[in-house]
Amino acid sequence: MDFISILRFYFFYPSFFDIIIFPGLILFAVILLTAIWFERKAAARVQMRVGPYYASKRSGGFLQLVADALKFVFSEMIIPDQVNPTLFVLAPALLLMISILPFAVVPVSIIPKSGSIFSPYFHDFYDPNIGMGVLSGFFTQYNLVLVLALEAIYPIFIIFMGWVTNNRFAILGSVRETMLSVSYDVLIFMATVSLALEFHTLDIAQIVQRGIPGILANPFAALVFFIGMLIGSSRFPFDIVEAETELVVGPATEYSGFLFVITMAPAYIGNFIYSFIFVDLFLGGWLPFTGLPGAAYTALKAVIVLFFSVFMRSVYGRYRLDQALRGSWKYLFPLSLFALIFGMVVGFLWIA
Amino acid sequence: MDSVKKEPKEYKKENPIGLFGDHLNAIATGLKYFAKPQRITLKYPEESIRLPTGYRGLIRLYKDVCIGCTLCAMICPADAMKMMTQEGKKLPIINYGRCVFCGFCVDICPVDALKETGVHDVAFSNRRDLIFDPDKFNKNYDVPFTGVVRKVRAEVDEKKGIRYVPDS
Amino acid sequence: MDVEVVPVTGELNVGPQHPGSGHMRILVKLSGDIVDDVELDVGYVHRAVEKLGENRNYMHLIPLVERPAILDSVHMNMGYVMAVEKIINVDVPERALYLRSFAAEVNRIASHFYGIGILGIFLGHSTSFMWGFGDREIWVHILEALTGARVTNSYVIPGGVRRDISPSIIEMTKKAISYTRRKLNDWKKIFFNNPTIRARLENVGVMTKDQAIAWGAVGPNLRASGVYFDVRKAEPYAAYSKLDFDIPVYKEGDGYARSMVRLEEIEQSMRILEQIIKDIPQGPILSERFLKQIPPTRMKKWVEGQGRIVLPGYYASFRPPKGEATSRVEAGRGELMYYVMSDGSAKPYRLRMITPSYRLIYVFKNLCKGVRYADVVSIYGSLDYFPPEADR
Amino acid sequence: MTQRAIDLIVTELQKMKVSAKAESDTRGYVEVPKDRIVEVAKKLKELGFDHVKAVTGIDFPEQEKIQLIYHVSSYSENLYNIIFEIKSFTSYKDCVMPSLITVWESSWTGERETHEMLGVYFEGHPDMRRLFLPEDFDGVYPLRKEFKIKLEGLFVDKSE
Repeated sequence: MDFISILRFYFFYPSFFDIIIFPGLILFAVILLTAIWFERKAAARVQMRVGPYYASKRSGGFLQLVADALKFVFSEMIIPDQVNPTLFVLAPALLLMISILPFAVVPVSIIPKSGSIFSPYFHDFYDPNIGMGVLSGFFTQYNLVLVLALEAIYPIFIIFMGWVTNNRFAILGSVRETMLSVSYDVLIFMATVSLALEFHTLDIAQIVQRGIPGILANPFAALVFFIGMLIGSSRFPFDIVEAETELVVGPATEYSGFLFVITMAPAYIGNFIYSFIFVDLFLGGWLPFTGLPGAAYTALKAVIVLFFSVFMRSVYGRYRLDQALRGSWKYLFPLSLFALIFGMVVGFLWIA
Repeated sequence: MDSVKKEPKEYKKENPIGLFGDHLNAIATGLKYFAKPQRITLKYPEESIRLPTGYRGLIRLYKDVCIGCTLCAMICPADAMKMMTQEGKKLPIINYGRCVFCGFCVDICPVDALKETGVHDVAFSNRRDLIFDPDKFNKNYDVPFTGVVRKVRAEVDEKKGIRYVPDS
Repeated sequence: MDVEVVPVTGELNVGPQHPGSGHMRILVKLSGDIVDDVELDVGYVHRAVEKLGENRNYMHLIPLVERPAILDSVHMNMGYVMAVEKIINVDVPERALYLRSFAAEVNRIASHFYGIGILGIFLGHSTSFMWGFGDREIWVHILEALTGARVTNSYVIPGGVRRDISPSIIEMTKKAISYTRRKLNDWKKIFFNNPTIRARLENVGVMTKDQAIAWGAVGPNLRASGVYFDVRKAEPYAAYSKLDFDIPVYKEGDGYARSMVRLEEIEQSMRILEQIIKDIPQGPILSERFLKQIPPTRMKKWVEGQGRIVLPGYYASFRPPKGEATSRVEAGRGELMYYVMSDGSAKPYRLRMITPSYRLIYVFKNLCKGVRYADVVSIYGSLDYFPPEADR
Repeated sequence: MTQRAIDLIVTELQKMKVSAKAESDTRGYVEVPKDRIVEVAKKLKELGFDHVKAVTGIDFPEQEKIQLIYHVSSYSENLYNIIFEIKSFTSYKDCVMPSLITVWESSWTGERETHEMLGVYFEGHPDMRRLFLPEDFDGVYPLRKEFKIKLEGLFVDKSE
C-alpha cells in the first residue's frame, strides 16, 4: 500500500507526469500522428479527394501514419559518403530533443491547494504571483522568458543539420532558416513582450489567471504571434525552408528512412508547443478549470490551434523568402511595435 | 481578322486593405470545401467504371470472320499488330506492349473482325504474355465481372463535377 | 577591419526528377539568392518525332504527333492533319470542322486547367493542383465519350473526324459548362485572388512586348505581354471564322497576367462551346471523297448507325502528290506549326513540328536571368512550359 | 481589289534580285544563296517580319546538300497571317551558314537544333552546342537520311 502510494506520488509528480504522460511526450506522439493525418485528410476534403483511406477504413485511414512509419523504419538509412556519420545521425536526434525542450516550462494548468490529483505537489510548484501551484515540468516565475529562450535554440539545430549533410539544397534551406528565424523570433518576442507589459508580469500562469484572454486584451499581438508561429514551424504559407519544388526538402534533403521521420517531427512538435503558448497567452489557457481537467482543456485548445495552422496547407501557396522577410520586418514588426504600445496603454488603463 | 482591336487589359493591382479581405476569402473558401467536400475519387478496386460505348480498350479478334487482308497490320502506327500464318490462314497477332489503342485497326477492318472492348485494366507478369497469338486474341475480355467490384458509371454533374452512379 | 568574404556564387542542379522541373534539368547559376544565368538541359523526353516522321506512313503519324503533348492531343493532331489535307487537297465538311473546333476547345480547357494546376503546385498551392486535375477530369470525360480515349484521342483524320457527336455528349457539355463557370468563382477566391499567389506571380518574369516578340514567345504568354495575336483569328481554321470569341490580352507581361490570360481563355472556350452546340450544322463528318469508298453495308451500320467513321482501305497506305505544306493552329500553349514535305512516297520526306513549348525554351532561359531562385519555378509554371512538348 | 500584302513583299524582294514567289494569300517563299541570306533577312525584318517560327533543315543526300528553311512571320496587324519562307542551300562539304540570330533572336532554338540534328554550323550563333541529344549520343546527325532507323515488316512468320 505504501509502495503504491509512493509510486503514485512519483507518477503524478508534475515534472514527470506533465512532460511524459499528459500532455507530454505520449500525447505529443499521438497528436503528431493525428495532426499529420488531419493535415492530409483536411487537405483531401478541400481538394476533391479522399485522402488516407485503406489503412483502417473504419477510422478513415488513421493508421496510415503508422503504416508509413513502419515503412520508414524498415527502409534503408542512406548516409552519404562525404559526411561525418556521427554528426549526420546525431543532428536529427538533437533537433528532436531541442524541439521538445521548451515544453518543460510551459504551464498547462494550475494546482489548487486541495481537491486535485496534483494537490500534494502544491508547495513544490507554488507560484507566489497567483497564490497557487502551477502544473508544468519545471516552474520558474520567469517562464515566459525561458520558453522564448529555449525556442530560439531550435533554428540553430536546423542550420546544424543542413550544414552536416553537406548538400547544396540543404545549405540553401539552412540559409533560409537563418534569415527567417531572426525575423520570426523577433515577432514572437515582441508579441509576448507586449502581453507581458500589458499584464505586468513575466509569468505565463499569472497572465492566464487574470481571466482576460489575450486575444481580447491585445488582438494585434495575437495576430503577430500567430503568424510568427506559422513561420517558426514552417507551416504554409511560410513553408519556405522546405519548399519542395525548389529545395527538395531543404535541410532534410539527404535524410532517408527513419532519420527522415525524425527530421519531419520537430516542426510539428514546435508548432504544438507554440500552440500551447498561444492558448495560454491569448485564448485563456485552462480557465475556468484547474488540475487535470485544466490541463486537458488547454491541450484541447492547443490541438485546435495546431489543426487550424496545419489546415492552412490547403488554402495557401508559399511566399518567397524575401517576401516573407519583407512582410515580417516591414508590416508585422511595426504592427508588433504598435501592439507593444497598445498593450502598455491597455495594461495601464484596464488591467493595471 | 478582328475588326475591333481590343486594348490590352490590366489587372487590378492589389491594395493593402483588399489584401486582408482576400486572405479571409481564401480561408473561407477552404473552410467551405472542408465542411462540404466535393469528392470525385473513384474507390477503384471496389468500384470500377463502366466505360462509355466506343471506348477504345483492349481489342479482340473474331478469328472466323477475319479474311486476312493485312489492312490492320498496315495501318498499325506502333507496329503492334502483325500477321502470322496459322493453318494456312493469315491472322493478326497483337503485342500489347506496343499497342497505343488508337483503334485504327478496328476502324479499318473491312469485315469487323476486330472489336474494341471496354476493358483497359489488365496486368501481365511478363512481356511474353503481352503478345497475343490469334487463339488468345480471339477470347472475349469483356466478361461481366462477378465479384466484389461494383460497376459504376461516371456522369457529369452540375454541382459535383463528376458523380458516380451505380450501373444497373 | 578585414572581413573574410565567403563566395556566394554556386550552381544548383534542379531536376531532372519531377519537383521543380518537369523532365528537364535546369542548371541554375546562383549568386546568393539571385539567379545569374540558367542553362536548360532539355531532351530528357525526346521522342524523335521528326526522324520517326520520315519513316512512317502519313496515318501512322497521327498517334505519334499527339504524343508530345497528350494533354493537347486534338490540337497536335489537327495541325498535322491540316498540313496533310493541304497536300492531298481535300475539303473537310462543315460539320467535321465544327467537331474539330469542339474537341479542340474542350482540349484547350483541359490543357489550361492542367497548366494552372502545375503552376499552383510549383508555388506550393496543392489545392489548385488537385482542383486543376479534378476539374480537368470532367472535360477529359467528355473527350472520352466523344473520341473513345481520355487523352490520346487520335480524333482528327485527313478529311474529317472519326466520331460524331451525340445528344448525350451535348447534354454533358452543357452541364460541364455550368459547373465550370460556378467553380471558377471559387478558383478565383482560393487561387487567383489568393495574396500568396499574387505575391509570387506579380512582377515576376516580366516580359515586355518587344522582348516577347524578339524571344519568340507564343500563345497565352505572348498575349499576356500585350500582343494581340491568336492563330484562330489571324488565320482561322476549323470553324473559328464563324464563331464569336474574344482574345484576352494583358499589358503587364508578368506571371499573373499569363495565368489570368489562361483563366479568361477557359471562359472564352466555354463560350465557343456553347455556340458550337447551338449552331452545329447537320451533314457528313468525313469528306465525300473518302465516304464514297466505304461499302454501303458498313456505311449503314457504322457511319449512319453509330456516327462512327470506318476507314476505307485508302488510309492504310496512301501516297500524296509531291508538295509541301505549312499549317498552324493555336494549341493550348500557343502557336503550333507543322511543315510537311512530301516527295510522292507513302512517307513524308520531312516533317517539321514546332511546338509552343519548343519556342518557349529561349523565353524561359532569358526570363530567368536576374530573378530570385524561388522565382525560377514560378516562371516555369506561369509559362506553362511542358518538357515533352518541347523535346518532341 | 487591292494588292495583296504578300505581293508587296514579293515585289520588294524581287528588287533585290532574289527569286521570290507568293504561293497563296498567306504563304510565300524566297530562295537565296547562303551568302546573301543575312541581307535578305534584314530586308524582311524591315518589311515587318519580326520573328522566326522555325528553322528547318532538309537533307538531300543525292545532291549532297542541305536545304534550310526559315519560316518567318509577324505579329503586326497587316502581316500576321503570312508565313514567309527563306530557303537556302548549304553543301555537305562546307556545312556552314551565317546565323540569323543577329536579325531575329528567336531563331536561337531552331538553329541550335538544326546544328545538332543535321550538322549545319551557324556562324555567329553564341551557343552552338547540342540541345536535345544526350552528351554521349553516338552516331552523327540523326536527321540526315544516312542515319537509318530499324524498321519492321508486317509478317512475323518469315523472321521467326
